[in-house]
Amino acid sequence: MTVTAGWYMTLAAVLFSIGALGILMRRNAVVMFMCIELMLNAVNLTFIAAGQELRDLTGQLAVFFVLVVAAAEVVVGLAIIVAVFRNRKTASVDEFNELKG
Amino acid sequence: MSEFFIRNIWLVILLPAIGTVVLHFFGRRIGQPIAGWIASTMIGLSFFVGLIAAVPLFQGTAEAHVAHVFNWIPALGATAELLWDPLSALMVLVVAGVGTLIHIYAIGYMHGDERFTRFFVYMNLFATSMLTLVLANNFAVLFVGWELVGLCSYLLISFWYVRPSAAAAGKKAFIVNRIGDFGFLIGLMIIFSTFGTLSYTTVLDDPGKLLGAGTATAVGLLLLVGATGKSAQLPLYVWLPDAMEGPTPVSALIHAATMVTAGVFMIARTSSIYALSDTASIVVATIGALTAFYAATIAMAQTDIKRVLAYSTISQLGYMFLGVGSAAYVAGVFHLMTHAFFKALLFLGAGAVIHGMSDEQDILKMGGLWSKMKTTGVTMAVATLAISGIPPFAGFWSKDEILSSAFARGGWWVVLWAIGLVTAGLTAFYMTRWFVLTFLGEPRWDDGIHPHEAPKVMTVPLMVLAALATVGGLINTPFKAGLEHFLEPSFKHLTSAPAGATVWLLAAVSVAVALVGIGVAWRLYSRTDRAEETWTWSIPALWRRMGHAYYMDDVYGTLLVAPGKLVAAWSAFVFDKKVIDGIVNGTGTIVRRIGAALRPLQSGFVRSYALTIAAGAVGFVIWFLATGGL
Amino acid sequence: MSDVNVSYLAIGPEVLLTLGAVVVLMVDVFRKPSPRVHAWLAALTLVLAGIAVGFQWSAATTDGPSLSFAGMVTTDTFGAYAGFVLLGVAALGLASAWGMIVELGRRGAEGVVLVFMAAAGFMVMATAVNLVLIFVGLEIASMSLYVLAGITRKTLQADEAALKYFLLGSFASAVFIYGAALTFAGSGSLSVYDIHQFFASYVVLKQNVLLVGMALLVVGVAFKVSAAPFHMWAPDAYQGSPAGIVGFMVAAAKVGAFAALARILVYGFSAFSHEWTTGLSLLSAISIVVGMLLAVVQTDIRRMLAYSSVAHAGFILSALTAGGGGVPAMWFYVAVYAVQVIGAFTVVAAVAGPSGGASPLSDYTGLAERSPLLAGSLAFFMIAMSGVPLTSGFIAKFGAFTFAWLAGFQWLVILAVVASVAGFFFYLRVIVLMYMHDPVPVEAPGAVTGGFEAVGAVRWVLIITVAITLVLGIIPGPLLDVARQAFPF
Amino acid sequence: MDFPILTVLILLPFAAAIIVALLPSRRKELFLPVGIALSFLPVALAVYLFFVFKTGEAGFQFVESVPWYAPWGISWHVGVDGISLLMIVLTGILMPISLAASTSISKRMKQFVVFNLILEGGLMGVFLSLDMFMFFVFFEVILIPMYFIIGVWGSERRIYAAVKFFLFTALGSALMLAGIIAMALMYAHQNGGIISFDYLGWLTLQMPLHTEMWLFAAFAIAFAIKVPMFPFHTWLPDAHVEAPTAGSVMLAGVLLKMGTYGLLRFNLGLFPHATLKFVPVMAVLAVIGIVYGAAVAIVQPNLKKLVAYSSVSHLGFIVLGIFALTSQGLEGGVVQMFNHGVTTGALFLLVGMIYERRHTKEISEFGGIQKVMPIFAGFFLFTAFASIGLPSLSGFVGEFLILMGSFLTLKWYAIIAASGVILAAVYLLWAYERVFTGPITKPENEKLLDLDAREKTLLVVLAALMLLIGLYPKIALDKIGPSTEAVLDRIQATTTYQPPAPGRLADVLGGIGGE
Repeated sequence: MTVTAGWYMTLAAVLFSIGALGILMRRNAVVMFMCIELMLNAVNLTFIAAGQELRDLTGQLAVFFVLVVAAAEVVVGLAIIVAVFRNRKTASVDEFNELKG
Repeated sequence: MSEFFIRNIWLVILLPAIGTVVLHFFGRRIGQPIAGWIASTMIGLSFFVGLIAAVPLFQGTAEAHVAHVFNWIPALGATAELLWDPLSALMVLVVAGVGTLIHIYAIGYMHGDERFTRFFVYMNLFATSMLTLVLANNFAVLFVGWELVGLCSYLLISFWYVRPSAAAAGKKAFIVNRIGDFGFLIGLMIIFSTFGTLSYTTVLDDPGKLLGAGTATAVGLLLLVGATGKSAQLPLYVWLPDAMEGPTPVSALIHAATMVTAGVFMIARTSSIYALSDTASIVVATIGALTAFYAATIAMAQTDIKRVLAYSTISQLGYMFLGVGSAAYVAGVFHLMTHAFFKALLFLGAGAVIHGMSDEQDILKMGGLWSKMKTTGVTMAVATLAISGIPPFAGFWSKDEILSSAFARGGWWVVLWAIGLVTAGLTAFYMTRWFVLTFLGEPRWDDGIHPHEAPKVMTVPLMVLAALATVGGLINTPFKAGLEHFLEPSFKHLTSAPAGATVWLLAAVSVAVALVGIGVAWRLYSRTDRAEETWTWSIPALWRRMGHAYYMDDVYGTLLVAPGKLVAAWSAFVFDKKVIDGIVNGTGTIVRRIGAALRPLQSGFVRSYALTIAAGAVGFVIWFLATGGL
Repeated sequence: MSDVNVSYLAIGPEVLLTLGAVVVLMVDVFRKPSPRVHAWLAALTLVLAGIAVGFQWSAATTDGPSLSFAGMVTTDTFGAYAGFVLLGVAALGLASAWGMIVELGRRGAEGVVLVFMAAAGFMVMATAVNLVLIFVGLEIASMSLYVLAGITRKTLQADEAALKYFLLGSFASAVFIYGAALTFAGSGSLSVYDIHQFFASYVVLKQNVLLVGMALLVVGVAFKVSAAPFHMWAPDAYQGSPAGIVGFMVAAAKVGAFAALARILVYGFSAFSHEWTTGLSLLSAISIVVGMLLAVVQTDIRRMLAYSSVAHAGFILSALTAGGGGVPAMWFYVAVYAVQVIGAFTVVAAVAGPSGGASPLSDYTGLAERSPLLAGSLAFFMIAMSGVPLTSGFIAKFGAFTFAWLAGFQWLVILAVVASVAGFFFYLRVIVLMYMHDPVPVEAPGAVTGGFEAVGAVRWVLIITVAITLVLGIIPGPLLDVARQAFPF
Repeated sequence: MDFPILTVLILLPFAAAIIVALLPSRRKELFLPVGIALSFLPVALAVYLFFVFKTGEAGFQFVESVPWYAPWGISWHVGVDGISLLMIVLTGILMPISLAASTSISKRMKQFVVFNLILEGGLMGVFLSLDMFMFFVFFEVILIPMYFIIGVWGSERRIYAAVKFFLFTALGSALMLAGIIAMALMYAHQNGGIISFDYLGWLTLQMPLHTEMWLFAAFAIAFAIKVPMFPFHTWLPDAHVEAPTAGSVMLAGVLLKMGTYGLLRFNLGLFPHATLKFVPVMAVLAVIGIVYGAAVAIVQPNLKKLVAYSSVSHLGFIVLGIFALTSQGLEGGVVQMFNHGVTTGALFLLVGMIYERRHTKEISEFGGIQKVMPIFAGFFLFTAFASIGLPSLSGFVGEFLILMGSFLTLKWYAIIAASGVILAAVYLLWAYERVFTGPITKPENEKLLDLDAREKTLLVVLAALMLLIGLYPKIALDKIGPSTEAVLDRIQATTTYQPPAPGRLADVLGGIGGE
């Protein structure tokens, strides 16, 4: 049997879901952030797979954008997390629930 | 001359109106007694205007004349129009004439009262309203007068407003009258919806054209409700006795001579409607007879010099209702006139006595005033004889005509005649009792009271009225039915007064009954001063009931007023506050509750937020797939 | 799409803003100037960008919309309108946040820069026709906002706000871009125009993929406009972030996100209009109800305004349920709401202190006595937001409801009008506190007393925002006409 | 078109408000006098309008129409007919009076005057608008100043009252807004997509009965809350009791009339078929209001609440007259709107005056004060009788017309309503008795001062009006009549309804009385 784009897309969907679930489950801000990265990479996989199937470079082109954005997000995100960690000496998001209601 | 006045008959109304306005604004500066004289002059003038204008009618040279003044409420055909016909002429003369005398009398009676001028403002306002009432040629105008006299009676009853009883009495009078007006209004609604106008000219000319018998009955009865209110008939009479709280001239003018007769006048005026419905007429007559008897019994046991007269007024008004109910309109109006004379006289006399006895009103504490107050005594004697129906005094002729025409009507009316006859006896009894206890026998008044005759300004009107009460009846006798002939044009459907022999028979009977009444009272009261007790001991229960007017006020209080207040209070403090406002405020609370219930969802935990977002996203995806694809 | 026709006009405003940001940074690094200089530089940048947008507008109106950069960016009235509003929002936002920027001292310049970058990002969202580019703009803007949220680094609340905003924001962005990917997979293209063409010219094979993609795109944007149930970050972020800048955060996000939403759905997915109009009507209804109900019970005015912004997102969405016809109403609403919300938060900032944290409603007791200008303008904004006539708020609501009704969503309109009555309840409560209660005596613990003198910038912001809100309430014509032109597709 | 008198009439008060707002804040003594002086301009204009108004013409006069925002079919469209004319005059007259009665306002006088003037402008707008959008705008705008007047200058529970007033009425108008939008789109649907809010244009709309009934309900609820009719009335007592005198006067005097005016102008005008269907409902509510309001008024311990509930009763009469659908009823309804404004306005003034002296409205706090305040007592009694409906005073003309008119079509309702005439006498005279007559019970009442010149002048004006309308109502009726007739004619033209012509009915009571 041949591995069609459909398989890749399914895999990507699975990865995306895993990332999403990770966000819902993990307590540590950094890990949650990694899950987001995972989701973004799932998106990349989708792009590539779709591009491959459509014989269209746009998909792979899009990946570059996403990667860049992801990189930028790392910068900002880690900065914020570090700043917060400095103030609170913890990265567990469950500690952050002053604002509610 | 009289032509001019007939055409501008509104002058009759205008003159006292001017008096009202002038005194209202400048009364304080004018001061007493001038203010009183101005008021008297004004109404006096309108009396003369009326007199002059009436001359052609007396001569029979003039037809009834309608004067349009201005268009008031076009949509209702409510024009300010006045009717000058024998009936209104007679009423004007009675009202303005007696009114003038009482005004003059009041100058003396109200002397020294701090609100002297205010009193005359009200008196003139009353004259204005009453004259409007009688001159109206339009139900709307009639209603204006009708309500305004009610207003004046309210103002004058509670004239001494510092006395809570006076204030309460005034309010009671107005409200009870309003209850009557409720019926009156509905009557007017039917009339309007039937005729499309309220003008007599259309409505009363030949109501049969549009008015079915059933409706005629309804109208008749509804107007009667109004009349019972204004003329203090059963069951709405309760306000009149309390109305005695007012100054005596008021009692004389408003609550004896004029205003209370408005009901009678109105029924007489609308005779053509009652002619369409025997039912209505019978009810009128019956109510009249019953009221006459009922009030007479109460009058027998009263000890307040004015209350006796008040109940006697109710009783006499009952006679008038019996008269107009028997379609003996002339008789009714005739009695209205004579009653105006002698009842006004009685009240003024009572006023003079109260005045002389320094505000003592209990007849048990009087007696022996004859020597002290000659003029008053004599005039009162005349009045007593007149009301008791002793010929040749005025009361005899009118009352007798009523009774005889009731008898002549036959059937049920005979019963009413019988009641009327008995009442005549009672009348004679309680009036004699009143007279004897007041003027004859040993003095029983408290020490420190020095009875004295009233000043001329008060006694002169007494004498004039006494004269009228003596000869006033002669204008309409079986020998020469002058009034009958005079009023002929105003009434279409009259019962023919009974013929020769019967008249005399009936007359003899009623005189006899009256004499019996006088005799009994005389025997009881002229002997001993302790007669009251001895007499009451014999049948105390009944006597007490009569003394308290059969506790009618309490009955009304418990049956109507108390429950009414209860309902009002419930709807105000339970239904309005709890139920309606409860719902209103409830919704607000509910909204806040839901909001508060939703708050915990916003828990502050990032992961729960993420969960919501994820769930929302999934839900959204499913929704789209459900609506669009698959 | 083979040729890359470069058009500097198309990206002019964004470029200018970025340049402005760079210049400000450089000047700050090398000259350590007073805030006044930053102010002048900022003003200059905004003016230049404004002029650029003006050129865009005139170009678009004269010779229609044009594509450039290989069909990734368009120059049309739609984008230009968004540009205008965003620049205005940036200007007002900066002015009202100026107190904060001054307080930041050395790092003040960063505030200016971040505002510019956010504005630029949202402008990209509005002008880009390529889903990936829209995503890029979205991210540029979002990241600037994340940082702005925590810029003061003072209060723990600010940290929390920043972190929450960041985590959830990037989560939503991931969802968005996944939607883009699926759309690409389904339609073979990332350009809104080509997607439109695709529906027009081909048989849709992968309907479900496209539907899912569209759904995820909508979710991603709905998050930015804080429509329920994707709103939960908003109250926390708006409450925790420095008061001075919140107005800008709310307003700018709404403009950019709604621009993207309208462009993607109304044009790109016009073929699915039945699905997404009903979908949006649901979203709108939920947002209105949730926003109103939760706003009623708030005790902190910033949370209250946050929830009210959720409700307003719902109202704006109700305009979009009418599809393309509703876009002018949406534009009008977005613009006037942006002005109102900035004005309101300006007052909040003045009361709480520019970089202050919480602002409990109790601080507003008797404000009318202490500072008539602040109380008056806040009261006016409350009235405007609650949609009373003779304010722009009423015209906006009226337009939105009219189009929703026209689109056959009567139930939504009735729900909305009833809900806006519930809205009166909490908007009026602020007025009650400010006008109908007497001021709290000074010695009362924790009570904010002492008169606030609205300092220069703040006063001007208030005067301008109030003026705009009032004038547009009486003479809505001009802006409505512009908004109608700003709908080229 | 020459001088745009109506537009000026609407804008004058707003201009006046701006002028007052621009007065220097430290010149506190200026605000009220200037405000009063400026508020005389609208009166003058309104009275002038009253006399130049062409009597006997049914249609709208002095019509001006300027597009406001054409694409949405909104326009500034104003006009006056016999129905709105009196409301304009009433608004104009009451404003300076209620301002002049507010000398005792202590705090924030400037805002107070400004809000009052805005209120006046809004009211003028409501009564003169012929464009439904414009109408709604003013209808809604009025809430704001009134909300502030009650909430800021009211007494103890003012906030509760103000919010209640606002939310209650806002809820009503929210539904009406939906209705208006629906109508406008319906118009567009029937007229080639051209949307329009023009009232006259809407008169041409054709719609299925059920739609018409829904829209009728949407409008009717809004107006019924304003009136207020029976189940929706509870905001009124609270608002009145808490509001300052000026607020109460304007509220009872004019704001309530927005409800009855709306019912007459829009419900009857736009939804004739639905009107016929709804007559029983409205009549029942009206009659309940009459009796219930009066009954509740009887037992009120608070003078202001008493007058407030009396308004519920009186407005019940007006609604009954309107939905009787007879020329007399409509005419009476309109003239009664004016009368009620005058009499109730006067009553609230009087209550305010005594409140300023004793700082209580509790009836039990008084007693026998006629002794010390005879003039005050005189005015109170006069006004009371005008409100009771004593012939020759204004109240009677309206009630009489209404009763006579409604009897033609709503026999039994009219009969029940007539009982309100009794109850009115009960509550007012009983209150008078308890407050004014008898000996003075409370020492603090012994040295009450009687009315001063200012207060007398205010009351004299109103009393004169009561007497004028009472004695010569034609001056108003002639102007009202044609317009109300037109409303009736339209219903007759569009439906099968035949207004009854009194006089041609052979036997209205049918079976009653037995034949």
